[in-house]
Amino acid sequence: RIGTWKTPQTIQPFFYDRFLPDSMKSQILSFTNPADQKTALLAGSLDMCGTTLAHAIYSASVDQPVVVVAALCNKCSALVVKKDGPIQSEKDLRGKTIGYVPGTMHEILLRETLTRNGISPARDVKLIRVDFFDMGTALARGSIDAFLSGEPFPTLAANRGYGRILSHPYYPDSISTINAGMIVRRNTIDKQPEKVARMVLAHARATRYLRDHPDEWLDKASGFGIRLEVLKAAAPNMELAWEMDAAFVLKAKALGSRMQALGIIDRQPDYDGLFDLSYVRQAQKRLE
Amino acid sequence: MNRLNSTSGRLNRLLPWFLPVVSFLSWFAVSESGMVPTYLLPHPKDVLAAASTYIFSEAGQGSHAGRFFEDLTASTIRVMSGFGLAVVVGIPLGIVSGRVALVNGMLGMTVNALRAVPGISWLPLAMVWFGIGLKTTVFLVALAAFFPIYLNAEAGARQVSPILLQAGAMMGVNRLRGTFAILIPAAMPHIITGLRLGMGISWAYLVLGELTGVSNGLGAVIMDARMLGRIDIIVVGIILIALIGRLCDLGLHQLLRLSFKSARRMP
Amino acid sequence: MNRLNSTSGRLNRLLPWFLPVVSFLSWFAVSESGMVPTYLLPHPKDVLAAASTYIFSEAGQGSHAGRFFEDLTASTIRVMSGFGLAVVVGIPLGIVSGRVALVNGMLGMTVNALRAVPGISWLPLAMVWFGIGLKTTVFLVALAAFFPIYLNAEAGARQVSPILLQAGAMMGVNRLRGTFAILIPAAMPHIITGLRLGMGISWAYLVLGELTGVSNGLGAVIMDARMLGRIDIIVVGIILIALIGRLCDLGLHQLLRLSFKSARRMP
Amino acid sequence: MTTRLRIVGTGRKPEVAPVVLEIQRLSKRFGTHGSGDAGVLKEISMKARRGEMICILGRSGCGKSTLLKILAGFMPPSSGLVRLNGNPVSRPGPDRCVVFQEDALFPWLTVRENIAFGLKGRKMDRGEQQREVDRFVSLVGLTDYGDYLPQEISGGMKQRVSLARVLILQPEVLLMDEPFAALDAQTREEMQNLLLYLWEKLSHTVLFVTHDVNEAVLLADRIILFEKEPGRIKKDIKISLPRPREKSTEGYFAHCRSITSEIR
Amino acid sequence: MTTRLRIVGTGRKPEVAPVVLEIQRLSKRFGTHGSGDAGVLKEISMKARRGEMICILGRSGCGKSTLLKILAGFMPPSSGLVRLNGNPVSRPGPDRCVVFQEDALFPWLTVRENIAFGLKGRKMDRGEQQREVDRFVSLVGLTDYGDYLPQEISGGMKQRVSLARVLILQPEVLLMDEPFAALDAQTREEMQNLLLYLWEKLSHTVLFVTHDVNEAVLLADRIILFEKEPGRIKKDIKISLPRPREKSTEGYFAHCRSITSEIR
Ligand SMILES: Nc1ncnc2c1ncn2[C@@H]1O[C@H](COP(=O)(O)OP(=O)(O)OP(=O)(O)O)[C@@H](O)[C@H]1O
Ligand SMILES: Nc1ncnc2c1ncn2[C@@H]1O[C@H](COP(=O)(O)OP(=O)(O)OP(=O)(O)O)[C@@H](O)[C@H]1O
Ligand SMILES: [Mg+2]
Ligand SMILES: [Mg+2]
Repeated sequence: RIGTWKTPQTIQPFFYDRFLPDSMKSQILSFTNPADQKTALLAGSLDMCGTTLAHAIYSASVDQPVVVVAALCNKCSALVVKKDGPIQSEKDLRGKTIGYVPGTMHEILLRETLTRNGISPARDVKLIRVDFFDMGTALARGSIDAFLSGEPFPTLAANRGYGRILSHPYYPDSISTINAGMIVRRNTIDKQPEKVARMVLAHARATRYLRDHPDEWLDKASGFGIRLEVLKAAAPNMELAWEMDAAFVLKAKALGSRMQALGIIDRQPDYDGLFDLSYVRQAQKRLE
Repeated sequence: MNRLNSTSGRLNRLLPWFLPVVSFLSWFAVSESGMVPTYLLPHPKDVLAAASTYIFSEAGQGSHAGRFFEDLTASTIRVMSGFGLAVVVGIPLGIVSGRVALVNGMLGMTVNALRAVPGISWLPLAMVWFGIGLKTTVFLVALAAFFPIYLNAEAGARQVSPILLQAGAMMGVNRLRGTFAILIPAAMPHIITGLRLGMGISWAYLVLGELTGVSNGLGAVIMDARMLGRIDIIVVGIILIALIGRLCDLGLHQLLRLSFKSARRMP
Repeated sequence: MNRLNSTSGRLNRLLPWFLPVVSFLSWFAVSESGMVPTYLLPHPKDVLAAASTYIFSEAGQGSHAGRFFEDLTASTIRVMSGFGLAVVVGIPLGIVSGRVALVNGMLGMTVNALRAVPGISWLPLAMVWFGIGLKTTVFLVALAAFFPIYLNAEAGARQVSPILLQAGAMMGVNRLRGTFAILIPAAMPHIITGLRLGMGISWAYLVLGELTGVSNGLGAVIMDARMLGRIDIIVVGIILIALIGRLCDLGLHQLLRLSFKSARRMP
Repeated sequence: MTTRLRIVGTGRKPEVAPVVLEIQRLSKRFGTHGSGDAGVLKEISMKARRGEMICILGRSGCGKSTLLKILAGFMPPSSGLVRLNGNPVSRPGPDRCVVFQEDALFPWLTVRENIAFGLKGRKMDRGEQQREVDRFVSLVGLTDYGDYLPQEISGGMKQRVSLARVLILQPEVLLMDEPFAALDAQTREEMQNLLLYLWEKLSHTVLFVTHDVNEAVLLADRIILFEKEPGRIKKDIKISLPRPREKSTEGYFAHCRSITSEIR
Repeated sequence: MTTRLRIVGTGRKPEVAPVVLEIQRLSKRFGTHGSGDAGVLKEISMKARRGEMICILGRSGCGKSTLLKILAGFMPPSSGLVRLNGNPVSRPGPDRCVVFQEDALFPWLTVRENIAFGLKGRKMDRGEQQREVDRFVSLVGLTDYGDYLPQEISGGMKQRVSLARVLILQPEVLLMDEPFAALDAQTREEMQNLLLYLWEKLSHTVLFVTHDVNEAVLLADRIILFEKEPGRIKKDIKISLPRPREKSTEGYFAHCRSITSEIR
């Protein structure tokens, strides 16, 4: 039993069945929120699920026994402004009203962007909390001037004609493009390491397959209800992933330190415990 | 101050459609005028198209195509289970609370406090208690429906004229029969109100129950549509759930009128 | 079948605390026993710590520190506005519907259909109509509270014994006074139930109202905590809203008893 | 608490007083339960002159209460017309007050508040209202019970409250449906005296339903006997005994006997 | 629909019948409204023997209904004790049935269903129940009204339904609170005869509250006069007229007159 979002960038679990040994069958459950998935995972209702790295770091910082065993996707964030609005660069955000969802990757990226452009998130802009799903409406109606959120909302806003993607807030020297990963319970690793290995392997294979067959990927994703043209436009900003390496962990550490600075976490988690790269390495060997 | 006679049955038959038709026409007019862009308020014909795809198309032809009947079945089962649970627990507890000060003293404060707690707060706890899936969904739906059913049953039982209970007691009616033959019929107007409110809120809370861990159902469709910003599907959902809700309301009312003389014979 | 006499006032005072205390103790016991890991069900002392941080710490010392009173004020204003709006619209409409078949014919079907529509479906439309901010919040809260208030007022007005209205009419009471001096007092038990349900659901829907466009408030805190999976904060939210809900319920009841003889003098 | 009123025999009103209430070929049929074509009331016609006291006698279920309700304007007749001072009656009004057979007190108001209810809308200062209420509370012998709620007083007391809250309004037409049925002999006599006293003073028109022939003969200018199935007027008997009437006179007994034999 | 029953004068029950109902120093005070130390009932003591018919007369508000409610077990006395066949009474039961002064019919049941209500729990096959109900519906003269709801029948009819639903249960003790107050003379006489007929047959003990002295003298073995404030027994009068009683005999008149003067 695997949990994930019904979004194009987190689609791999829907293909696991093709890549799992016959003895295993996957059942995919969809969620809208990483916390729900993690709770279900910890409560034993799921064997593996997706999560944002921010949420994984938060969970680990409060000693919850989750382990990231693979990456899920990278990139996927975008800063969107009103199409015909005056904002031409990040610097123009000063004094504007920006929508965000507290406690998410996107909040951290937004703050990073603002700070790098010399805008104080606390004083120079007005941040208001808007649910992901309401950002488009709020922007279209003029309630906010900009928002930073995940695909497909930015592309959707652009496609519908009221929004314009201003930039992608990736900074290679810090958080960069990391976004989400797959987690399992620690005791699953302890008790059923082969099962985890097989799931990671299936994940890796599914990811590779979808990378090689973007049409099939987007086709399946459009089955979630997003029009294909939007997906095609968004595809360059969505990177399916499975590999993790030391650089990945470093970026995660950068993310963790930003989170601590914001007061989202009180202390740094044990990154070595949180990220278990061994399954990715095993899978890499198998796939060569 | 008397209810008007239904002399003009024709008018009475049309009257209920007045508001829906007016709203639809103004919606249509606004959409046609182009005052509001369609991504904010979809055009009726788009909504109709989305609805017909959702309901009538072959499954698999698009995101939501043809899923309606499957969703409807799944959701109906969940709502009915939750509502049924709420009825089975809420009515007896409410009636006992209304008549026995001891029980009311014990339950009253707690129930009236929990009423105010947002349904969504229970979700993480429900997932821990029940896992994901049907049980959590049913729990959330039942919890929401419980409060109006309980509170109305309690108020109804409390209002019952003591002389009716006395009349029953002197005719040798025992507690059990007294409850079914006197207390419940006499509290029926309140109980009906509670059940109708509970039924409505069961459907309304379905979204919450299908937020997590289930892949079909009308609530899940609405949440998917919300996630994807498909306002047209959301409007389809509003209209469908309103229709279904109204049908359930009518059905419930008819069922009660069939089953209870007191529901039939009291205003 | 009679209500028990409150001979032992002491017992009656303690009774309401029985369930909360038992739940707390079993929660404590379960947590202490370590049967359920704290990340699924936080330990009472962690929740207490989170609560005290949220309520008493200096603002700015942590994500939620010291925000309570500001949140409480903001949320209370929103809930009261929404609830007030629902009362102002729901009670007159309900009473008129209960007495005038024409109005009931016109409103009944629509209202009873819309009751079933999930609150969250209105969010996109409300944002279009009202923008984000106070107005949308108040609209969602009012919408949720409207249904129980309306439906109970309607049922109450419908049940009023015609002989009381006739007695009023023959004493030369005009419609306006008849409404206030007879109809409302006679429908009071139903109206009170509706108001109490409405008040509870106003708080419960606050979460929805504060999902988007406002940055403070108890509902916002709960949604933040949910986003982060901070179950301890969610439990704090549950307990705080339960307490506040209970206080509002008591306050409402007292206010009604102070303002209406019929609320004071009928069971 | 006893209230004894002496009835001062004022001169009788002239026979030619104008017609106040006119009932023209009034019939009433209820929709439910095919009670046959007969209906409940059939072609009732009668007139009541200003200041007349009319008693209605008839068997249980013959439609007396129904007639009073139609006169009061609570329900429309199936056919026929009711005129008050020449104008058709369609709605209830304070010119025609009813003492109901059922309990129709407001359960959330005390005895005093129930009695004061109808005065509230009138132009009358508070002090005067209070005095008026006090007077009627004491006239019906409930001074000690002013603050009781209806559910805390006895059946007879309730009927006295119903009476007081209507008498205080001094309506032009009084419609009374067995108002004294639940009273003991002594209280009943006091209430009869109270009614007669106020009637002499205010000379309103009274339609009084009763089952007690003695009471009818004591009170009435005319006694109307109702027949059952369908309800209609069987006999209209003039009682021309002088007032104040004594229960021990031969004329009184003669009337009682003849009417009793009439309704057998 | 008229029901005329001939009363067959069976031999009178012996005076030494066992005591069924015993009231010992019973007092009742209501908490609310400091009605003084007097209370509503004060130190009532009396006995009723098996098959006795006792009428209670007393002024409005003297506590007659309150006494009946305590006997029925609807409310506890403030002090004192009620014994039925030697056992203290604390709860209502079908051995003591009440005909209420107020309307206490179930509004959601038809006349027939109301009358059948008490039989439902009994071991009796459906056909027999139906026949029993039919019999009592016709005894109270409501054959044509079996399917009416309480709000569709007249006040007098309601009281007859109340009577029938209790008589059908043939209780050991019958507590009747002004059961015939809303009936016309003829129906009232029929009901009195019905009551006497069933009483002769079943010889239950009857406590009968009435305001009508004639009725009391016609029915009672003993008449108990109540005093007011506080409610207590003023006089206990034995009526030893032979049965069946005729209203025209001298003995009957003498009793009526003496009691009437007693309660003045
Ligand atoms: N709402 C109703 N529906 C059907 N029938 C009704 C309704 N109200 C009254 N009736 C019928 O009308 C008839 C007359 O009733 P009404 O109350 O006028 O009698 P009444 O003369 O006042 O009798 P009583 O002396 O017993 O009070 C009865 O047969 C009754 O069944
Ligand atoms: N619930 C109550 N609270 C306070 N006082 C009460 C209550 N019930 C009855 N009383 C008082 O008890 C007294 C006796 O009432 P009860 O009904 O027994 O009189 P009654 O003899 O039946 O009179 P009636 O002939 O008018 O029916 C009255 O003064 C009444 O006010
Ligand atoms: Mg009548
Ligand atoms: Mg009484």
